[in-house]
Amino acid sequence: MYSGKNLWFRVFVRRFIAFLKFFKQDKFCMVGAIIYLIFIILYIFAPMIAPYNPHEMIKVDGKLLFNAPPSAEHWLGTTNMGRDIFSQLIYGVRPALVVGFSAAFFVMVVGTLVGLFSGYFQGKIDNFLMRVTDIAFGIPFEPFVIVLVAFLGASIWNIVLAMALLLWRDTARVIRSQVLTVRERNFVEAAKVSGASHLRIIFVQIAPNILPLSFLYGSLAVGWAILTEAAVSFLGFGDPTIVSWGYMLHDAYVSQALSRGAFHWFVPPGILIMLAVMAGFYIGRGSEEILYPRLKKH
Amino acid sequence: MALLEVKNLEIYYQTKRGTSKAVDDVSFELEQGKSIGIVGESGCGKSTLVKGIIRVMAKNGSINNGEVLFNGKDLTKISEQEIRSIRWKELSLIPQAAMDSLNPVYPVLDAFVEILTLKGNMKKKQAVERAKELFDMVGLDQKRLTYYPHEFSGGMKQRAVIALALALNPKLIIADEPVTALDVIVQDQVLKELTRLREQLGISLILITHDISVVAQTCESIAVMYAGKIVEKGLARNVLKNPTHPYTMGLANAFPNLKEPDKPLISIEGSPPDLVDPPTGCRFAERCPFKIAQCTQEEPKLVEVEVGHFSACHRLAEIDELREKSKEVSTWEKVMS
Amino acid sequence: MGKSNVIEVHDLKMHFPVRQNLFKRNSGDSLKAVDGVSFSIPKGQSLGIAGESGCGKTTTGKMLLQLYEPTGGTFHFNGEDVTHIKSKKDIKKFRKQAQLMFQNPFEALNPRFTIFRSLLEPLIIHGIGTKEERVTLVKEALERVNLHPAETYFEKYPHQMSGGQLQRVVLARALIIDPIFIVADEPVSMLDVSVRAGVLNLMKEVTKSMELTTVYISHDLSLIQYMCEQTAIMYLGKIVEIGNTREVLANPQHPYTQALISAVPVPDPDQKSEQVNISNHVPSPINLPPGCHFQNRCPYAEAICKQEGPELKETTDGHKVACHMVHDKNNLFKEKKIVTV
Amino acid sequence: LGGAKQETVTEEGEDPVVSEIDDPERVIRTLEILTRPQASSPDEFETANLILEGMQQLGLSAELDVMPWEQMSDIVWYDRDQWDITGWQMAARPERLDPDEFIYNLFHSKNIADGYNFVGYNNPEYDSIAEKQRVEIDKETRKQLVYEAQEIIANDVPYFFNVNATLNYVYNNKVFEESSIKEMAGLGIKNFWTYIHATPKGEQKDFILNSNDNIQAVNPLYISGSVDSWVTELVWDRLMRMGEDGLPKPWAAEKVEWVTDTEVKVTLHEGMKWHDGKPVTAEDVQYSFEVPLTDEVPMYKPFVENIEKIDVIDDLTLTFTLKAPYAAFETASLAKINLIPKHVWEPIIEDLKTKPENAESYQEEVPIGSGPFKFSNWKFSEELVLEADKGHFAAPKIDRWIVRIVPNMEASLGMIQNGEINFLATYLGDAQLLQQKVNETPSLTMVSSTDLGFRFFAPNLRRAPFDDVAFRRAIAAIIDRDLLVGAIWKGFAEPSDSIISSALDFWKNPDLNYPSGGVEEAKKILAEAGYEWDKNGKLLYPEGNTEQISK
Amino acid sequence: MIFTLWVIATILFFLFRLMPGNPLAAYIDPTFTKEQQDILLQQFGLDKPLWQQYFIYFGNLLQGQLGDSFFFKEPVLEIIWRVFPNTIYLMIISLLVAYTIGTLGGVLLAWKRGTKTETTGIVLTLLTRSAPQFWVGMVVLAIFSFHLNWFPSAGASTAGTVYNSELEKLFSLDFYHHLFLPGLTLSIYLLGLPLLLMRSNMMDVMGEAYVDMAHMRGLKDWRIMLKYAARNAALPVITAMAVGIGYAIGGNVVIETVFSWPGLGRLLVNAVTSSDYPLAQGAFILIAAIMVFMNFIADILYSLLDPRVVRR
Ligand SMILES: Nc1ncnc2c1ncn2[C@@H]1O[C@H](COP(=O)(O)OP(=O)(O)OP(=O)(O)O)[C@@H](O)[C@H]1O
Ligand SMILES: Nc1ncnc2c1ncn2[C@@H]1O[C@H](COP(=O)(O)OP(=O)(O)OP(=O)(O)O)[C@@H](O)[C@H]1O
Ligand SMILES: NC(=[NH2+])NCCC[C@H](N)C(=O)O
Ligand SMILES: [Mg+2]
Ligand SMILES: [Mg+2]
Repeated sequence: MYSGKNLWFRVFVRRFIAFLKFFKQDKFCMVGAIIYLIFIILYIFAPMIAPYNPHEMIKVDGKLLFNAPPSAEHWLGTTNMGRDIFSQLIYGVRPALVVGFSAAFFVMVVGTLVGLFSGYFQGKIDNFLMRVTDIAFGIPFEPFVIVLVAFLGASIWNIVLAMALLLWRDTARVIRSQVLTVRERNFVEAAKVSGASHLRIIFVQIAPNILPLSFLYGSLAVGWAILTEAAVSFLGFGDPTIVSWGYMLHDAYVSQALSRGAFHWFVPPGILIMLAVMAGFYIGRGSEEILYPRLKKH
Repeated sequence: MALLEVKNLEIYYQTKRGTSKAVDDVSFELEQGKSIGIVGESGCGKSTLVKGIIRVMAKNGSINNGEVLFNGKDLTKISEQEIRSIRWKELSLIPQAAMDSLNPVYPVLDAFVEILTLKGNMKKKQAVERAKELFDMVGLDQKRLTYYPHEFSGGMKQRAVIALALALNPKLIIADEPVTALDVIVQDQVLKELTRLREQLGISLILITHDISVVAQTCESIAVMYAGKIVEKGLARNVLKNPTHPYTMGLANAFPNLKEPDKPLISIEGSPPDLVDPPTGCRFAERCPFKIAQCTQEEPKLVEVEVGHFSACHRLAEIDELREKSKEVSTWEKVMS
Repeated sequence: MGKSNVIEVHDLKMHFPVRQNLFKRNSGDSLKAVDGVSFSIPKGQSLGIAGESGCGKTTTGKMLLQLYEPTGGTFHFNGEDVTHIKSKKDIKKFRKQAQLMFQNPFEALNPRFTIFRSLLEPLIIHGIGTKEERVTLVKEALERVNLHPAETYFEKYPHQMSGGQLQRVVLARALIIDPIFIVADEPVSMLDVSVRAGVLNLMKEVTKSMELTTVYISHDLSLIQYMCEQTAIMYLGKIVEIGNTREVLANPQHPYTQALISAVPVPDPDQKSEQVNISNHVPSPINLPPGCHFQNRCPYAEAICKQEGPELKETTDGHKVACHMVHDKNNLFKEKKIVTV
Repeated sequence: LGGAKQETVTEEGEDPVVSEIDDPERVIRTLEILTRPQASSPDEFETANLILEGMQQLGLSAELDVMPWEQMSDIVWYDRDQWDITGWQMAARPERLDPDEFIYNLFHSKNIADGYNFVGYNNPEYDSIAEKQRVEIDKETRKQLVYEAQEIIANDVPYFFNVNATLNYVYNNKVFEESSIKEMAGLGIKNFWTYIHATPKGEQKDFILNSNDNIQAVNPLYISGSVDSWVTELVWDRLMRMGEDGLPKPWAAEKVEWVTDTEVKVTLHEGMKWHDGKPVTAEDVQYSFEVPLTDEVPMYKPFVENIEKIDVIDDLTLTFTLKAPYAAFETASLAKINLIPKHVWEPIIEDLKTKPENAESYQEEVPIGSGPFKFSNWKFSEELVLEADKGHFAAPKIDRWIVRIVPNMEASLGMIQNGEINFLATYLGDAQLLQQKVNETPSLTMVSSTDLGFRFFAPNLRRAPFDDVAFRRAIAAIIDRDLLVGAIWKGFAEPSDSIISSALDFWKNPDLNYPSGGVEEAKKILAEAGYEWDKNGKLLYPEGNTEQISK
Repeated sequence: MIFTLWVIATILFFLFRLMPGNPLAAYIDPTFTKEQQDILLQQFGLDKPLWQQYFIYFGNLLQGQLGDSFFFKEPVLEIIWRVFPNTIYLMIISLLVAYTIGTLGGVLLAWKRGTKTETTGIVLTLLTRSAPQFWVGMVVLAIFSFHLNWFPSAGASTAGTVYNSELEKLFSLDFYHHLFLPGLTLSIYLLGLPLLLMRSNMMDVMGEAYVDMAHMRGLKDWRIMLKYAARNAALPVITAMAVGIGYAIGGNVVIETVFSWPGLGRLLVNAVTSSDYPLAQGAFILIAAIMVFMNFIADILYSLLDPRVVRR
């Protein structure tokens, strides 16, 4: 009944089912996951869904079709330069997810590693890493992004870079405090007594226990990244060649969509940003209880 | 009339899996100035029972049925306001986690002043005096009143909480595992202190513990709980010397006794049943070496086996015989396989 | 140093540097968690360590498992000096021979691992067996601790099992790599009384059949009495009394041991214990004053107790006590009961 | 990022020219178009997009290089051979009412190395015309020269002209008399004369306008941002001022007489006082014109370099002797130099001589001038307040002149509507929208005037393919200036074909042969000049030419 | 704290000097003449090797010299100082408002746990956390200023107001009239953290033994809520305030631009856009100093309020 191979396979299947259950477990979480899922579908099928190229200035009878109100042809109307807003919105999901997920990935990886190491190795390594974290906490994030983007050029990758350089800090702190409690659990000692090396203990024993937490922080970072991109775009440091939601809002803003009452232009990107960010929060079980679980110092 | 009379009390918790009958048809009574120990395995409903008595269960818990007559008043029926005024004034509780039951950001004195001014109608000055008196009573240094809880050791905190419980001269103190986390020497002292004060002040006591030795040393009566029900109750001496329920017998076997070095320890294999979906019949049947067909079909009622000594077992008729058998290791080994 | 002693420690010490909280500077003070303990355990025998909370039982156990590096003294394991082993190879070799059982079975297993995975870990670490053999080994280990049929437990997670079962799994994990030495730190204190005996009996049986050397840590003297041949009573980092269990418990010499024993409740309403009335003020283990550590609580303390720490000396065969009074006054107070302070 | 990136847009109906040729050597490299981001200059950015589109239709590969203004000007000015095309604009300034500044500075070969001729236009014929018009005192003769210069430019196409925008300003007609708001040709109603004449109708006697830029400095010896110049203009008098008609007229000078071609006699107004109460003297005036010759006032040096000497005749009279005749002397010098009090500045300048800094970095605590407004209060990043000097010979009617710093354009628009400001002096947004809002608000009046400045894209003539007139003409042709006016400027602009704005009808040459005609015409021009297309439709250099610049 | 600042300043030094492009470009305004550039090079020691520059930089920093702004041609510190108070007012007042309301709101949500109110509350709060601030700012501006005309749309005072001192400004109604909208926007943004944190802390604390005990003592519910639960739950919120400062500063950058608030954040953005490196660097250092300082204060505050933290 239990041949070795069979067993390994079953372990894998169980893992996967557990993963799915994690999402089903909570309504908030489900909503978040569904939002992401929709976005991912939009990401993949954007060219098929969007009726126009987001950059195209649409001309009708040789005349630019600018500031068109919503219509059957242009669901959300056109921009002041005759671009199809709905298409921009659909394409905007791409940079959003790219920035969101890549930033989240780095934030998660760096934060988790720092947290794991400083939590596990007390003493010098911990002191050092925590000092580094303190320093990261002393650097104001938005100004840092702005300066970095100003130096390195307006590209979404530089926003990702800035996040990777700084925003691992809360993740690291939280993961560390979690590791501090996990490492006190007896099974860690058991692993040690069994002769497991430090790295094995960290990655095999402890990591699975804090992974949900870093996953959670990752999902929050997705939101931060999208918001940051939007804010940076708004301040005029955005990547002008990429139609992101932030860019759209910025475009709408400088084109005075607000004064013009062009809510079909000004509102949808904002809502999508909110949805994307909320989805992150929702996946984080819709609350910040895990976001800042006791910033208690250890 | 007894000071406290619990009649057919049922307390249910609503959980995701269904209704958990944590306390099911429990009755006992306690005379003024007497003490009763409630013992049982973890999760058998001891804490729920006493929380139910003063109606401070978790939000998902509710009293489903039964009466709690305290001084003739049914605590399950009176208004929230009324019971609030009874709490601590007439009936106080030392909770299971007494260690953590003081607000960590205020000095210990604050808890005394609060309760004494709010419920005892004292002026602040009087309250401080009374607090000092209480500290003396439980053998704590008065100076420590101004310390924060974390500056107390475990035993000291326990004493402080006992002092707090005595603050308004209650008629009844309920102590939920007051000594479990303490070292033996301290445990011994705290228990003796409690007994002394109780006798001195004529207070009744309900003591919850899973250690029958503690009951043996502290209480006159005992009630043995299993899976939400009382399976045996009576005077401690009677019950412990002459257990009439297989579960009580098992417990006695499982306890090491320093005075009997050669006594073998015997465990009761298995674990208590799920309270959401308890088995029909006797709840202990599954783990009982003496079970017969009837046990899994019919629920045994508490029967008085001698004066004031009740037991809920279908085989009470042959109980003496079973008691002898129960002392053998082999008896208990068969059960689970 | 008899060859047959698996454990031999001499004057073993563990001093922790004291941290000050807010500004995290070392003050130079140290916390003497274990301050010179010596004992030896012959192969297949067991030693019980008892004492009140914080007296250094766990710390001692951890040193015996190389989880702490002692700050003083020597530690011989199976005849080899392992006080300060450093090389990875030596440590691994040691780890294969010494194992641990914990107080809290709910924490002793990684909650994210199945039972199978937990038991597999030590095999992977020590590279024991092929994948197929490992399955068999795990199965055998589970059966050895009476978990039948083993397969039903393979894919369970710890939270799906009862404490008693978990503690058996923990034991199985300790045994799976065939150690010769086990430290059991309060292995049953979290378990319900009704199932404690099962675990204890199992341990007793297994250690006997495998000829394991064990250290059993507990503050419950009656359990130590049940489990161990030898008993050591610790107080504030020192062993105050050690010897054959029956002898120590039936005939305690040190005032602290006497107090301890008389405080243990018995499940018999007719045998009420006497009032133990020693002060319950345990001094802080940081910066202990010179002299006997028990001196401030001891009803018999005299001038000498404040100046000089008593040494652990033999009174009767194999029964050692660290008390000036016992030695100097020649059991002067032996018949007296401890009554007042 | 796939589809979200800029993609080549080929319009249906336009067949790309394709041939059999396959000669990678001759393929024109990817041309970079520098432009400011949409945020700071939506029109430039969108125009760049349109040009890009046109170039791509021509078979060129091109891309936008978006960067902030500072970075862009850095490249254009200091790496003069490192760029291909850049968006640019010439702003309206009073002194530009005279054509000299544009004609001479922008294209004279003397300015190629480090002057204003950043495109590198070099034409000896043009140079001589540009020099001649400078010294020609006779207006009609000079006009012909200016016409000729414009013709050359229209043919040689050193700039790709876009539009002369309209300058759109709005004021609150409930606060100010309509007749007191003065419009200047090429500058609109936001001008000195409006500030002087604006007459309050009621209680509100403050003239409150907005600026989106911060005020850098209030310093008569430093040419800084444009908002700053609004302030300096008001605090410091000048001998002459550009009048409402666009011609210089005496101001602090009561009379300006040309004694000879190179000698000018100036008589000051009587009774002028500095804001600290001291009288304004001829010596102060002399000092004001001499100080830029020291190294401490580098920016004003060019405006006085042509002065040989200044003689003080008496307290109110002085004569200027020029090194050579100079047609624009009144505009470029007399109407340019701020009159400063010698007693204030002499010690400061002496002190600065010992320091690395110069007068540009000196900020007076309370700036002292003699102008119609006195400095009152400056809340950094928020507002600057000037107070009318009621004793001035041209005392303003308003009490205070307040400029509010409002970087948020939408907010500026909101503020003029709800009365927080009563003069909208900076509005970078959509003029059509502004018009609409003004129409909805009875209290507002909008005045649009054609800008004397112009918008354009500048090619780098130092680099192939822009060294070729034909290529430049082709690119010029693809820029549909009418589309720009319609789509980007929403009608609030005029197509431009010259450095001289139609706002200056005296100087503007109306008959210029500037290329147009769209992509078709451009293809024709290129084909005629020998350009060809390869099998992929990529534009190739004419036979024998290859791409010299590798990226 | 000093150490952290030192490291941040060092990072900044290298960030501004080792970035791609001409390292000197960061310090020299290209419109200067050659000699002027040389003089400046010397003045900042940019002709010296990097390590010497580093010491000069720190020497200057310690004397409070952050160089002269390219744009304003004035000492950076002097410029920063003019807008610094405005930023602090906006930040502190918004923080106080957000943390007061957030804390109380958190108590309320915890109190209402399991009800619709709670779910709605959480969703609303998350909405405030997810909305881009500038977007919220613009909408708030459009509604309350352009449309309703209740509040002014820009600046920190009515045109032409003269304050003789900061204090006078702080006590003037006009100032708060102007502060209201930016403060509101920033507060909305900051509100989420303390609110949700407080809520979850409350839930934790309400499970603590001492809260149970308080119930057993028959104390009134509100008393238990405030004195037992809230008082303890609020402690981590204090620590979170340090994080809140970080958010606030981020918020300031954007909100000051939207509301034309004369503050440090806007100054920084302007400085960066106009390549005014000394000013950008100065503003950055000051902002970082605020953050580090506030972190420190939060630590101290925490240890003052929590008796369990040992003080010596
Ligand atoms: N709030 C609750 N919701 C649902 N079930 C609960 C709740 N509190 C307790 N229970 C369940 O009710 C049963 C009785 O719990 P209770 O705390 O009364 O046991 P106990 O006898 O006091 O145990 P212990 O000795 O561990 O204190 C247990 O099965 C427990 O899991
Ligand atoms: N890693 C450590 N660093 C500093 N002090 C420690 C450390 N581990 C234990 N101690 C201290 O050493 C002393 C002995 O602790 P130990 O855990 O050995 O006691 P114990 O006898 O096992 O107590 P318990 O019965 O409560 O388990 C205690 O005062 C404890 O606070
Ligand atoms: N204001 C923001 N948008 N901040 C986003 C960053 C959030 C991050 N937790 C921090 O360090 O502050
Ligand atoms: Mg309980
Ligand atoms: Mg221990």
